[in-house]
Amino acid sequence: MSPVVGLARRAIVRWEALLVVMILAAGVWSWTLSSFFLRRANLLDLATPYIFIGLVAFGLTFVVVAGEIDISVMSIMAVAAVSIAEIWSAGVDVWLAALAGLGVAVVLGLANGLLVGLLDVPSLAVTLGTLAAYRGLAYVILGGSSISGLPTGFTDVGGGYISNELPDALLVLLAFALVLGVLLHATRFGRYLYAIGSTREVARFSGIPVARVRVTIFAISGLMAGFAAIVYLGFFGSVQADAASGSELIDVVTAVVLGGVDIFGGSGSILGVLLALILIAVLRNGMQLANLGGATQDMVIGGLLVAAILAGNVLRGAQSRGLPWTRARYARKEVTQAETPGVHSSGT
Amino acid sequence: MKAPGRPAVSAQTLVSAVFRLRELGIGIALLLTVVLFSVRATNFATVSNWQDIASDVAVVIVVAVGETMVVLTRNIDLSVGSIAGLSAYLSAETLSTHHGVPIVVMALIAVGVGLAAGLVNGLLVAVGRIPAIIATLATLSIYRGLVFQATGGDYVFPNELPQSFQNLAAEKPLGLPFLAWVALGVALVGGAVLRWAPWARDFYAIGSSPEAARLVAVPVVRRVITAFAISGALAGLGGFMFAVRFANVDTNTARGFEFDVITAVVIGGVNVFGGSGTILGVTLGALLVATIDNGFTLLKFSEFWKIFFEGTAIVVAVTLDALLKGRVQDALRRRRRPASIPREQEAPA
Amino acid sequence: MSALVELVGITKGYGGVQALDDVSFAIEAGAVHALVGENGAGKSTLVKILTGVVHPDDGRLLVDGEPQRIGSAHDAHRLGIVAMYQEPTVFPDLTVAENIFAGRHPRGRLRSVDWQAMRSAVAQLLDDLGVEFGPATPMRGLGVADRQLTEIAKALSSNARLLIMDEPTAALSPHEVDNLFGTVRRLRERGVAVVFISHRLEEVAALADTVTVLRDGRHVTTRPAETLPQQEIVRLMVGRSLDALFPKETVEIGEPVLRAEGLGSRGVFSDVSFELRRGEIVGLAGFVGSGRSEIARAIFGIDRLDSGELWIDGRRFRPSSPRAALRRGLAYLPEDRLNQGLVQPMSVAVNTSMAVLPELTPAGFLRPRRERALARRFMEQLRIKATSPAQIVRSLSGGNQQKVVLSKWLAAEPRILILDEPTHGVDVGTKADVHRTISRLAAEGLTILLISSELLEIIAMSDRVLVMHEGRLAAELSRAEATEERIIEAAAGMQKAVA
Amino acid sequence: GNAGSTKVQAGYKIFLLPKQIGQPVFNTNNQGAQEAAKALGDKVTYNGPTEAVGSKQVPFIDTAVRQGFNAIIISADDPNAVAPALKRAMAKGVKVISYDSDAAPNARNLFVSGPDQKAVGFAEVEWLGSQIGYKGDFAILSATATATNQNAWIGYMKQALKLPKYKNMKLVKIAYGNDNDTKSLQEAQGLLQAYPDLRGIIAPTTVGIAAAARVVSQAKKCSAVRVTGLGLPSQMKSYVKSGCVLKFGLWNEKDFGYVAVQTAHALLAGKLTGKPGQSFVAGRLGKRTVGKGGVIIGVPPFAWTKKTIDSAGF
Ligand SMILES: Nc1ncnc2c1ncn2[C@@H]1O[C@H](COP(=O)(O)OP(=O)(O)OP(=O)(O)O)[C@@H](O)[C@H]1O
Ligand SMILES: Nc1ncnc2c1ncn2[C@@H]1O[C@H](COP(=O)(O)OP(=O)(O)OP(=O)(O)O)[C@@H](O)[C@H]1O
Ligand SMILES: [Mg+2]
Ligand SMILES: [Mg+2]
Repeated sequence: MSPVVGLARRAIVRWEALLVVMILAAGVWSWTLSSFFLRRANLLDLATPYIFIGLVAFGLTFVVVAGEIDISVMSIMAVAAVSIAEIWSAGVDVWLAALAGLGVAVVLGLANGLLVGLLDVPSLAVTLGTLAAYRGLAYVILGGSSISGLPTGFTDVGGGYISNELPDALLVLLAFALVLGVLLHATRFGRYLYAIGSTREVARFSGIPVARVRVTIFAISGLMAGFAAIVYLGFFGSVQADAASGSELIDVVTAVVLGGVDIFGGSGSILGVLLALILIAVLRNGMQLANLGGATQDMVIGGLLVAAILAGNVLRGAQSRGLPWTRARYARKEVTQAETPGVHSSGT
Repeated sequence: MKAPGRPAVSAQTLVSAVFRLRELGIGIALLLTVVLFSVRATNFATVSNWQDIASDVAVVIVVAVGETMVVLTRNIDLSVGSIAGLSAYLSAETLSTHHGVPIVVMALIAVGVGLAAGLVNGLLVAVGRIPAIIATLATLSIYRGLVFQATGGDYVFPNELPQSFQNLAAEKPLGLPFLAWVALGVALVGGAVLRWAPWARDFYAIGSSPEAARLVAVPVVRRVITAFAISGALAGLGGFMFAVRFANVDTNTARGFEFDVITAVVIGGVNVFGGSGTILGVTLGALLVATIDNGFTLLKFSEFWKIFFEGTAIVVAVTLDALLKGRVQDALRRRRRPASIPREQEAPA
Repeated sequence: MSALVELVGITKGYGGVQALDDVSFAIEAGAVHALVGENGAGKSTLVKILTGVVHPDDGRLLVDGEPQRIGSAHDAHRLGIVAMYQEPTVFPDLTVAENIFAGRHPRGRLRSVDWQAMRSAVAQLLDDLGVEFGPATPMRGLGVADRQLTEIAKALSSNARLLIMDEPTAALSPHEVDNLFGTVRRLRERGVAVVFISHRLEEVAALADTVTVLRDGRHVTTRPAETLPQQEIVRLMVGRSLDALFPKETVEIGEPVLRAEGLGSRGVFSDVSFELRRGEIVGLAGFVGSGRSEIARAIFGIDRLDSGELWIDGRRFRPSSPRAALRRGLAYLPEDRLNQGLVQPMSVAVNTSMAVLPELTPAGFLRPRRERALARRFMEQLRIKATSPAQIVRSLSGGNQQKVVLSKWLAAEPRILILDEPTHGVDVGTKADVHRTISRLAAEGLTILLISSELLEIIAMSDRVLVMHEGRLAAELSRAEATEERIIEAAAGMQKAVA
Repeated sequence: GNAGSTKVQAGYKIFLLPKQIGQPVFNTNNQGAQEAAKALGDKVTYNGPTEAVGSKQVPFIDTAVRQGFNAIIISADDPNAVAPALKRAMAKGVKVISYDSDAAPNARNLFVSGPDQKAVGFAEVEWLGSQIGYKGDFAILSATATATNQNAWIGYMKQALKLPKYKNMKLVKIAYGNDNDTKSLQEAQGLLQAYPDLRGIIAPTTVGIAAAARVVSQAKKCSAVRVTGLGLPSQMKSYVKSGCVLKFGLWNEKDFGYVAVQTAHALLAGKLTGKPGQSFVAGRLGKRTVGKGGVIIGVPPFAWTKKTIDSAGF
């Protein structure tokens, strides 16, 4: 195998590397579509509308890596946003209100977690229910009305700019990516998630506190939905009970799975999810600048998703183990981390 | 030679009883719901209301039967809503431009369109080895995009469709709405296939352990394609049923419908990791959700609390189901020996 | 007449590892052909090549003298080659009957599944094997041994011309092994070729007509079984002579460490009382399904106890979770390495450190270097054949995987160690290593409860033997009393009095 | 792009942003918009999200600004959610005109409104009242609980009910069909079941009225339960022809888009500044005047019956 081919293969083997290549390609394409694309203001700002999606996706990543799913996240985000706005409009300091909103989000996440972790109800079933129940809660709190006019200091988190072009929200996203990346990839807790997501039985037999961890991940997912609510409030400057009740959930799931997280658990990375988010943002932005129809945009993103993975599969050859989201991937990552493999002597 | 003290028949009957219990949890939840609403909600327990529920749930059941087959193989089809929208439009458009076309032909067109879309899904997943959730997330947008391309923002409105077609939804042979008959037929056939057709039994094997399936020479690729094709075809039929029900098709038809379908499948006890689940369970699941929806509508709650209670009711139902299943599994584990260890006399202390 | 199957120059490498190197030999119809070799010698790889799961890099396969390409499991089936694999590949959601007939259901009217025919065929098969469960039993929840038996039934039910059994007996007790051998002999009489892989050389002697020895992926010899005494096989396998069994050293038995009184779990076991002392190795024998593993699981806090009390060091111990048990110095090596022992897609290092992460990572942050050092230590100690601590356990041979599980629990440095089939699939040489390790640990004061279906192991290693029969302790035998006959008698419920 | 400062008289780039593309109503708006653009020599680009969610309009606003569009015409799905983005646009010199559904008033220059909301609300009550003898229970089938114009109309309907003329009419329920076929149909069915004495349904949304008409016609209750509200003539045609629906309203959606573009052009060309009382000529539709709060009534109300429905053309 020539070194070039070897290098190429290794790059493709890492899903994150493929995502980077795809982002670059998408960037070039966007640039040919519209000359506005490469303007600095555009480049810095193109991810801003998707920051809250990204924060929720980060939280969901923890859940999915551990082999569960939480589709109530957008409803939790709505309840948190609605609570913050409602508490603020009752005269409480907006930051205190935000704290309370985060608390609410964690509690809702915990409720999911307790049903899943302690009573062993399938997480998809639980969160299908709470998806509706929590949305109902948002309506109960705010009804059909809308709250806006939150103080600028607060809305800057999601909608403010540093020196008029660098969005605050982007920094928030990157900061969370860093912190959560460390939590997921470099701590004992993170290791537990991968173990549980790979084989829950083994994790339990190894003395890992499986129930506690499973409860915790839903709390984390709730918490991230809470932070997303703060960014959401900042970016849109207002909230209604139906906030993010459309295809936002699909956007979140897309970011997670396109980021290479195995939907069956046991593998995935925060970096992948971040890159997937950027890829989607670049594509959407480019196509919007070129005034491609909304439906066409959706189709292109879908088609690209399929084409990219197909291409990856072809390049990677016909072994199914090589798929990025199969569990082997977590493992492969470790192989590359390890020092030069020396064959160990067997007992001869 | 028999192992000493083997419990022969009793264990088997117990186990099969336990297997039947699989649908018990959701059945009980449904029963409780019905009783509760019958007591509390105006007009809940009337024939016409049940006819409404039956037509509400019909499309869900038809598409859920196909979805079940896909989920059994440890895959998922998120594109069913878009497939339904596409076939609804293409078939309705055909009928609106050629009034003479028999309605059966229109249904066949819808099924055909769905089948083609499902085949593409199946090929992407089985041959292209794209994880189903990604592949069908993509085709969800692609097929919906095709609806936009096909319609160009156009639509089919009732006045463009023949009267006979418009009346179809209101027909109730033997008191059961036309659409419910379709659903009943599909559910019965689907259930029988999953029980009796060797190739459909393979779905269970594939979902339970894809590697093991490959080792025993189950044609995994072909079966997965088949499951997606069926799901697509039934989603196509679902599209036809949408057209029948609303006599009105536009780009929004069946948007988000995959959500209702997957809800029914999950509540109906199909394991999302594949390998287990029945059409009976899915049908009960769909009925449960529709009943909860309908009952709370009739309860005259404030609109906002209604959404909350509907969701909560689902959580309660699935929790009940899970707790019951837990019990069953524990019983299974202890099934080996009766509570009192036999042959006491042979082992004196 | 040409051989049924002939391998010519079969070669297979995985990255740096040469799993098979130019292997040639022939398999004759109507004979039992034993395949032996150390862990990682390439036996399972050879099986996978014969069944089309793995494709050789080089070499040819002749079936009935004709060259054949076996590209998939399907091709193998067509040629009449059927295997039962070392790691049972079951469908946990299906019944035993469907597991056995998956992919080739008997057909009835309208080509539909003939459930009746299927059930009765399976009932017959299971009866021949003398197992305890019926066709309608769901697969999920069956123990390793029962899974293995199902796998055997599956292999037997096919009309194979070449039947390959990769360590079919590793989890079985003498009772099931006898039944299996009876069945295999009947097949041989019908002219079926059987390839039989086992690390229990006495079984090889009892059953095989021909023996092939592999070493480090190379073919060493293929000879009639009568010309190969066990010591010779061992010598050919490891390249030097070796005592097959490690003699346990005698150690001073100390004070009681764990006391169990009247343990019971409804419908599983009842009235189980025993005591374990410091430095003692206590064997727990019994037939498959007698409840040995269940007792261990209950003590370790995995299953709930319905009755009875436990004391550790005289202090009451209530098993609530594996974590709590670990904190009290208790560790349990489970019998099922596939589902309970190892996270297959993770590395040797990650698996080795799994149970000791809290100690390895006091601040909560992972310490990869420490994990690797730990893994490397055990790789040397147990002679684990892996390229590095970063190798994925799934790609290890069965026996080497077992050693990783062992490492994981030894790393936990427990005071009481429950070993459930610790040498499952481990080769003779390493088995002696494992026994030596266990013995040394006992001498250092570790208390060991040894569950094993291999009587020789129990007898050789135990200071005392407890025998289970249908969920009850049927006998307690001292080292002197513990003979094969007495253990089997007690396990079969024929013992008249409990010692 | 900053075009607000240079007073070119034609060739403006205008972005028309509907709540959702692929919707019959907005497509009709677009037809009128293109007609106006052609007449004025401007270029109107029509694009938007594929689903009606306020937050999904935001990226379209931001990119339109960066592409140098001179004006944005928007039907705001959520008036407040799009406000920050619209304000950003205005800060960059882009003119913002809301039409159909208003954005927050400080986030747009002008609002081209449909018929006066009060008039619409009152008219719908009158249409139903006249069909049921001003007596009996009725329900409203709305879109989403948060939809601004729906809620405004419903507010005025409630106001109208206080008039003595309507004292025997009772609003028993407001149901929300979320502008979704299935949900609207189920809600309409529920209304019939839960309120056996129901005499009428007002659905001020095209999806809702179509669903309600379908339900009553299938239940063969057309005369017992009267359906009215706001609907697309072509969609309602068969119910009107069969006599199931007698009367419902909708203004001329094509003209609506036409006026919106005319307004944007006038604003860009400096003929308008947005002060109340100013007026301009909106092409073939004649004079329009800026009212209080920068609101321009774009199109008059219109009620459709069996007699007029064939002339609708949309
Ligand atoms: N997928 C794989 N990737 C890398 N190495 C592999 C893979 N499969 C097997 N090997 C290596 O090939 C060698 C032979 O393995 P094999 O499973 O055939 O041994 P075995 O003789 O069956 O041993 P055991 O008695 O322990 O089961 C081992 O060193 C193993 O680590
Ligand atoms: N969770 C479970 N559900 C159903 N059956 C179970 C479960 N756990 C164990 N069993 C059954 O109970 C039997 C007795 O279990 P156990 O493994 O303790 O016996 P054993 O004496 O250790 O035999 P073995 O040699 O199989 O380990 C098992 O073989 C298995 O079939
Ligand atoms: Mg092996
Ligand atoms: Mg055991």
